[in-house]
Amino acid sequence: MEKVGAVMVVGAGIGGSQTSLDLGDSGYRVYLIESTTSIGGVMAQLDKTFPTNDCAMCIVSPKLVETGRHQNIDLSINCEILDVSGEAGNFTVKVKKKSLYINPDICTGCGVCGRNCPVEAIDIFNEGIARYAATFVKYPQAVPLVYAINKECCIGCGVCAGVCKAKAVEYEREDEEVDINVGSIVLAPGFDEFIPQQANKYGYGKYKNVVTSIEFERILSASGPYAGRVLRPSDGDIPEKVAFLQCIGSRDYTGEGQPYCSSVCCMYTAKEAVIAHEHQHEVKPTIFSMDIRAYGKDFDKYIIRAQEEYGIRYIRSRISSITEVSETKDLKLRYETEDGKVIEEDYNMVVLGVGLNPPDDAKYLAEKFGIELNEFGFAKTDVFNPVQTSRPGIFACGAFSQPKDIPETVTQASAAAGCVHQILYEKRGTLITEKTLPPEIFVAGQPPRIGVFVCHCGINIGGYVDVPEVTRYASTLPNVVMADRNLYTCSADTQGIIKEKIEEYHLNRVIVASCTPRTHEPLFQETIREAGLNRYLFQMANIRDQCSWVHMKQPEEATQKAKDLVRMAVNKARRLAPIDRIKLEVTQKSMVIGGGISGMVAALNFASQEIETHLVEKETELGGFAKHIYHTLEGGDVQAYLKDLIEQVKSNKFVHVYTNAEIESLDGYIGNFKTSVIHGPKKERAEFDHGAVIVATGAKEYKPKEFLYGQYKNVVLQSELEELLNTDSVIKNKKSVVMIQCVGSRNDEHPYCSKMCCTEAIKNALLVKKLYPSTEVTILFRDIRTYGFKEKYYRKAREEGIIFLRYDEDNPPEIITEDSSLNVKVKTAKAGDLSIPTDLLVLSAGIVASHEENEELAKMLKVPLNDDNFYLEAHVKLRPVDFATEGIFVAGLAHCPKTIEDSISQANAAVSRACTILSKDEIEVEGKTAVIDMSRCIGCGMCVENCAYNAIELIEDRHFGLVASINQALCKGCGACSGNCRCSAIDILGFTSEQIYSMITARL
Amino acid sequence: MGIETDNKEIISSIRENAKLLLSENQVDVIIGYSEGTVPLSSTPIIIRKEEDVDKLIWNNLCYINLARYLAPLMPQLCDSEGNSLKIGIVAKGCVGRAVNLLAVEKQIDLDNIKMIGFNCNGIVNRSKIDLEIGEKEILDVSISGDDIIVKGHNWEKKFPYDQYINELCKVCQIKSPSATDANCIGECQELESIHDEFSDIAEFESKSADEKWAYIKDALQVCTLCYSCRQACPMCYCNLCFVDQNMPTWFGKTTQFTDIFTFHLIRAQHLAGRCVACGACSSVCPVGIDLNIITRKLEKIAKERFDYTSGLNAETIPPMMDFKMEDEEEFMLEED
Amino acid sequence: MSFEPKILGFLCNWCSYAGADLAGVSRMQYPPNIRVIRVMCSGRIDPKFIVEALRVGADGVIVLGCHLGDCHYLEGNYEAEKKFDMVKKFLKLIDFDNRVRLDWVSASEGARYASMITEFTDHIKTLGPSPAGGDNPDDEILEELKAIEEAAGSDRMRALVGRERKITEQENVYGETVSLDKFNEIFDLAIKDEYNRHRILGLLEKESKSVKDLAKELKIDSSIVLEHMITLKSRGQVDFGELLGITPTFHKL
Amino acid sequence: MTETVLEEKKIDEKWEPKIIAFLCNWCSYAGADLAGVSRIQYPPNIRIVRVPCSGRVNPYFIIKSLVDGWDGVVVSGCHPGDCHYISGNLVARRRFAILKELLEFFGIEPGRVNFMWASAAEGERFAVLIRKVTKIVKELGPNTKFQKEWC
Repeated sequence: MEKVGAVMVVGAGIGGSQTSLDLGDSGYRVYLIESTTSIGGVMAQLDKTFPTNDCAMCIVSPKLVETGRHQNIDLSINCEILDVSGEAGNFTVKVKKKSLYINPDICTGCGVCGRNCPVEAIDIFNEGIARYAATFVKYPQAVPLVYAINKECCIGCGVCAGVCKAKAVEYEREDEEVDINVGSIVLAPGFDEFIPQQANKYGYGKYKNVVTSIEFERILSASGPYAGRVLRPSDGDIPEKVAFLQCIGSRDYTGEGQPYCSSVCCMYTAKEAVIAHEHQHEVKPTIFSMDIRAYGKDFDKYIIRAQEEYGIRYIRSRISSITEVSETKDLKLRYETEDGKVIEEDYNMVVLGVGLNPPDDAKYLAEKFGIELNEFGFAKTDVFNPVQTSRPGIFACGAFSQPKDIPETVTQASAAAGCVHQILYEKRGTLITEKTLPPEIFVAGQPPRIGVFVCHCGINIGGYVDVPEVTRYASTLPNVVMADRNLYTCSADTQGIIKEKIEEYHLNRVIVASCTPRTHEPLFQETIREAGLNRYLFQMANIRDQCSWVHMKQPEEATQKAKDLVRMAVNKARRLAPIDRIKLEVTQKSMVIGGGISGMVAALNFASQEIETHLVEKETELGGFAKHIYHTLEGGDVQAYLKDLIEQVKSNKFVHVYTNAEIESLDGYIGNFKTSVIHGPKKERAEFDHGAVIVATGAKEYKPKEFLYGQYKNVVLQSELEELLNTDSVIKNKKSVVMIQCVGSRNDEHPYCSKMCCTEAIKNALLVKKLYPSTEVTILFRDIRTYGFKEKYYRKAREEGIIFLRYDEDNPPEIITEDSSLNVKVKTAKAGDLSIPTDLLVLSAGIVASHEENEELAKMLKVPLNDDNFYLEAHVKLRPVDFATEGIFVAGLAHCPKTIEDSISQANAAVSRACTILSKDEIEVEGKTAVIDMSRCIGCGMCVENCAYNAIELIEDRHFGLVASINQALCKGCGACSGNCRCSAIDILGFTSEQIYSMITARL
Repeated sequence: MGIETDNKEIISSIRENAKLLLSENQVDVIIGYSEGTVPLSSTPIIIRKEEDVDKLIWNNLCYINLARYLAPLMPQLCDSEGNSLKIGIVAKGCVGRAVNLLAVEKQIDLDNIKMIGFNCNGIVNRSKIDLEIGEKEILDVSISGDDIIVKGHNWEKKFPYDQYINELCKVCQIKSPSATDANCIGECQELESIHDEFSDIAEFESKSADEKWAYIKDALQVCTLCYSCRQACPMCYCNLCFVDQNMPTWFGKTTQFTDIFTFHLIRAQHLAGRCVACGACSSVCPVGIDLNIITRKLEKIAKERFDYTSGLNAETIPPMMDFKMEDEEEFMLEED
Repeated sequence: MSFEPKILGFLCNWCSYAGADLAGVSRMQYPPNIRVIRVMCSGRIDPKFIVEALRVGADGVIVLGCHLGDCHYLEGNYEAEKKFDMVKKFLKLIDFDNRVRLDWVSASEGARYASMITEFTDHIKTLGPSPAGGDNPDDEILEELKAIEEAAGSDRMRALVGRERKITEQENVYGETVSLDKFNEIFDLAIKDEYNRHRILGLLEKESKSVKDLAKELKIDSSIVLEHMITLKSRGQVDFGELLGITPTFHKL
Repeated sequence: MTETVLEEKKIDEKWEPKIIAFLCNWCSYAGADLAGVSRIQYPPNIRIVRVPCSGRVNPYFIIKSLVDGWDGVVVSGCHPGDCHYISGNLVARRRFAILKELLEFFGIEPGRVNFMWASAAEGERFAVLIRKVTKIVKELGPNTKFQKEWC
């Protein structure tokens, strides 16, 4: 079967978009199939995201816009999968593209139809709080920005066709069925949140002021129905007392909800409480939770800040019942505190922290794609490769395999792309079409000949701004040789007109006065490039979103403003100059630092794509942190997996292994790194160059100073206990084993959770009970953080009779020693003060960063560390494996404490991100970067400090002495350096000082 | 103990240290002050040989900040063998600060600099004396006890030192250079930070906007944009100042008030967190404009907003080259 | 002095006006309370005319057109029927619908015209004066009528009633006929919503109010009022005003 | 300059200030677009200049705008932490803080130059803040302090 160099991605949430971008950038044709009418998934509905409180829309829409217009990504919306056949390397998928009843190629998303449609339907995006027309767009910043008709609600009255000037409404548009031939499939359909059924005990659906957390997210959102004001649905008042209930539909054994833990509710409830308080200080949130599962990077700090800075009250109990106070519509909550008191309290509003279910069409998708589902209805995945489904060639990422948060979803999205490379790497670049463009006309030296195209945009501009007057005015401006107006400048036929006018008038600058450049600039830049003009000889004047639409009631002022904006655009256009994108050749080899599981998985992934990899390990043999781990909680045999990995790495001809190696020097930049390493017992030097670096240096287990560790034989760590259990049976005659959690984690020194100690403790406890059922096992914990499907084992542990006792942070257990036996004195929340005799004390020690090594390597790579000395990634949510400096990636424990399967995903993800560079022999770098005028630069070093991307360094120049020099490959063109430069020595192409100066002085 | 005796002690300690440096040829040249060629001034001097050491003097008219001569040209000079020149510099407190800041801004290499530190006892406010003398020609200026004696053709006037000392020197807390003894001999200190209430400009800051504008307009009205303040400032070492730039020409150089005002405003913006409060700009101003309140304001901004005092050492990154997530942003517009 | 109702009559030029003339020519007597406005066709009657008549004090309004099928313009009276039904539904909300009537009189039915006018005048007489009429009309009723007038005249209602016949009797743009009850389900909901929304806009005309005040005055559930406020806000007709304690107010734009 | 800028502009209600706005492309410019998409009305006095990041705005732009005759300047960037370029807005914030204090120290009306943060989803907030800036500058009246006496 001939392999196909294309990939189908099912579901265009943040996971699907990231996979498509990675694959699109690596030379595959991508068919992105979305079931709704816009990409963005649940993340687009969120107001802010934890743990950084970034506004979700700000950080996701640039990625969605990029996915929408990526040259190699074929996006089809409103689709349904009909049938799948074939096998890994060559699948054929029959897809039904349901009609939108509007032609997406013509529709400009202006929204006139939506505003005139007489029918009102329930706005699913706003979770039913608001209503919108039957002709709708999913949300204002939807990608692609096209309208669709919701057939069930539409009564077919024909008003929208009447008002649509672009004639985009086509009622007779049929559904289309198409067969797509791809080499691999990635499933990213996301999840559906748990909705409490009728007559549920929370009163959801009956009491107006009981809402689900996703509804509350829309209430919080600045672009939501209440414009960001926190109001309660019953009477629009600000709810002063808001109760957040955890584990609704999760950790639920009554059969109504799901038995597993949905992993993210603890965090998003805390975030919603924080943001609600931030929006309205009157709001006083209280969160009813069992365990607080803040296990991710910087999650614990977020919870502590929520409590201390925002005054969020946490009550550890599960609500028994909610009743509504009829006249005030408040809600009376009955709950039992830990020490047994029953309390009733009135709240103005209740938010249900609903869990995550598999997507409603999970069974349908599983049957069509022939993949197995696990006992909870999620996609069944391989223990040691969490993106590999049961069918080879088909991968799953995001919440479809297990409830997870956005950083993990994005990591798995890249990991899935990483796995696709392993199958289809030979077919890279076979199905993508390089556009053939005419040679650029040489415009330097010509006087500016500017063409202005003013747009009516149907009635959106023409209705409020006197477009003919603006066009007439534009033609009077100096250097403007042609001014023209059209109904829809962005329509396909007008692109042709623009090209004709460029030839006819020998234009060397083009201005379009219409809508926002954020979405339309690339479209026009492509058009003028196809007419032979350099892309950057183009400027837009935003006279719709920032003029006609916002000054509807003041037509004269709007027209005058439009004229001013056109004049400013013409002034800037006069000073536009062609910019060419810099091409950099790429050494298609890679380097992996650290030989633990992450390092080895990454190296093997590269090797399977015949990319030469240099694996540098500081110790004498490979293995890293996992050397003394035997099994995963889910039963995976780690030692066997590790041995197999080490053999593969050693035997693979594409992997050069350097053990007890030390990096002597590592310099260069993306695509062109040069490293020299001193390795081996004889300290030989090895030098090699490579295009990308993956940091997988891992971390160390915390060596406790407390709890008498090291002074008593029977005080051991979990890792040591696991070794004892799996090697000999010295603990046969132990009567009572006591485990203490959070040793060295979640304290002032290490204010974070090490994520894997609860899992290790329960694994070992179950093993002890299996081997020696008579031994009594007690676990003293602060929070049991067995997130996701690991909850199953926590329940099994309790069934096996393992005792769990909670203690507070401020009074930890104390160890009293009388001769050889130990006594653990602890003040438990539920059972008061206890003193437990034990003959084996096990400490669940956390993970700490290897401080010095990280610091040294970080300086060499010029990448940042966070305050816990783990590596700081470029963006916690959307670039979890990249560094701000291009070409360098991170994986495994070096990034933050995580479990083995997370590390494996992150390793594959890092490989996929690196392949977006290594898959090309030369990469094109953003043209609008900074440029230095060496004669003006005095070498004060201010810009070097201000640059977040380490793109500037001071060099000794023969003529000008110590001056700054810009590395075009790393510069993003943000201008932070030029803003502070006293001598105006730095300028930003595309936004030069002269251009901005001319826009300022355009004031009349 | 009057000013006169202080000056003598300082002169002797400077000469002694200078002789020591030259004799052990730790340095190739020494920059210092010498007698002024015209009354009420002093002249910078560069000496190479031990015997010229006696030309070095210190009196309360040494207002020039000698660090001005370190950048931008000095680093390029080199001795006969071609390695860069080892420079000694007579350093009062503010000169020491300027040297540290120039080092942070990579204009000079501290290893080639050797400061001769001493406890500065302040400089005289020249323009105040000039104003009071008025048209009469000054023939000689000398200091006796705690008074400044100014003599002319058959007239003489005594000015008590404590009333005519420069305001900046009155509130100055860094009398001697803050540097390690690796590059400073004589009176040196190692300061971590200083505490300053800035009460002297509090009165001006409490004025209303119009009063402040009126004061500034009146003060700067006489400025002829001769740029001597820029030439005297150790921190203004750019080889193309913003007023001289074209493509685009940001600001005009006519003597309209708006051009005068924008020059002083932008220069103040550039000196925030960098000005070392040496007062040279006010001392050299031919038309006697008092820029000291602006200097004090710049120091206040650096201290209160960024907890930074310029020139205490050559390591801490100045405020404009750094940022913190929790910087104050009380000035940001918020919805009410 | 017994109550003499003021009745407004809209008569279509070709049939009912001719019928009325015939009654005159045949000297048939009927009470003098009706004042007639001649229009070219009963279809000409805009829903706003009827409500405005009531608002300015008419005690009763009668619209007369040709019998179905006789219309000089073929379908004018069919359209009139639909528009009238809409007005009736609107007025039913404030139980004012018994003061209006639509009927058909052909050019030859002078007697029918006279008896109909007499019967209608007696009917209005029994109803008594319109609370919106007389020298001190009830303000609340005036507010309600004004809201109905604007709601009935809004683009949305015109779009629905204007196309009702086409999509429920012939076929809609997809070639399917929409069942009457599906259409009415949307139509009746639209009527209730638009009425309430315009009532809200009316109340906000004077001063900005909170959702709870509006709910009290309109006697509908505050959560429904809140939903209306969101729709009005997305149409750009209202916006958040200032905050009184924990209750935000809205003001008209 | 066609007409001399000197003729005295009395502050009557007919006078409308001209305000230049430097908006960062990723957050504030997107917020302004969202205000447009949601049809939120605000006064037409501002003229928007798009810059890649608030970090790009040099004090020269701001002072040159005032000297050139604009009556008010507003610079808007991403909220700290949201910056597309990680720390562009944080670097700019210090520069703006210094400029703001100096302007106040020299007696320039504080309302002439304003700085704000507005994210891509805050169309509403953007409009509210622009209304506030326009009101402030209108109350200040024409910008006379920076006016050239002759060209």
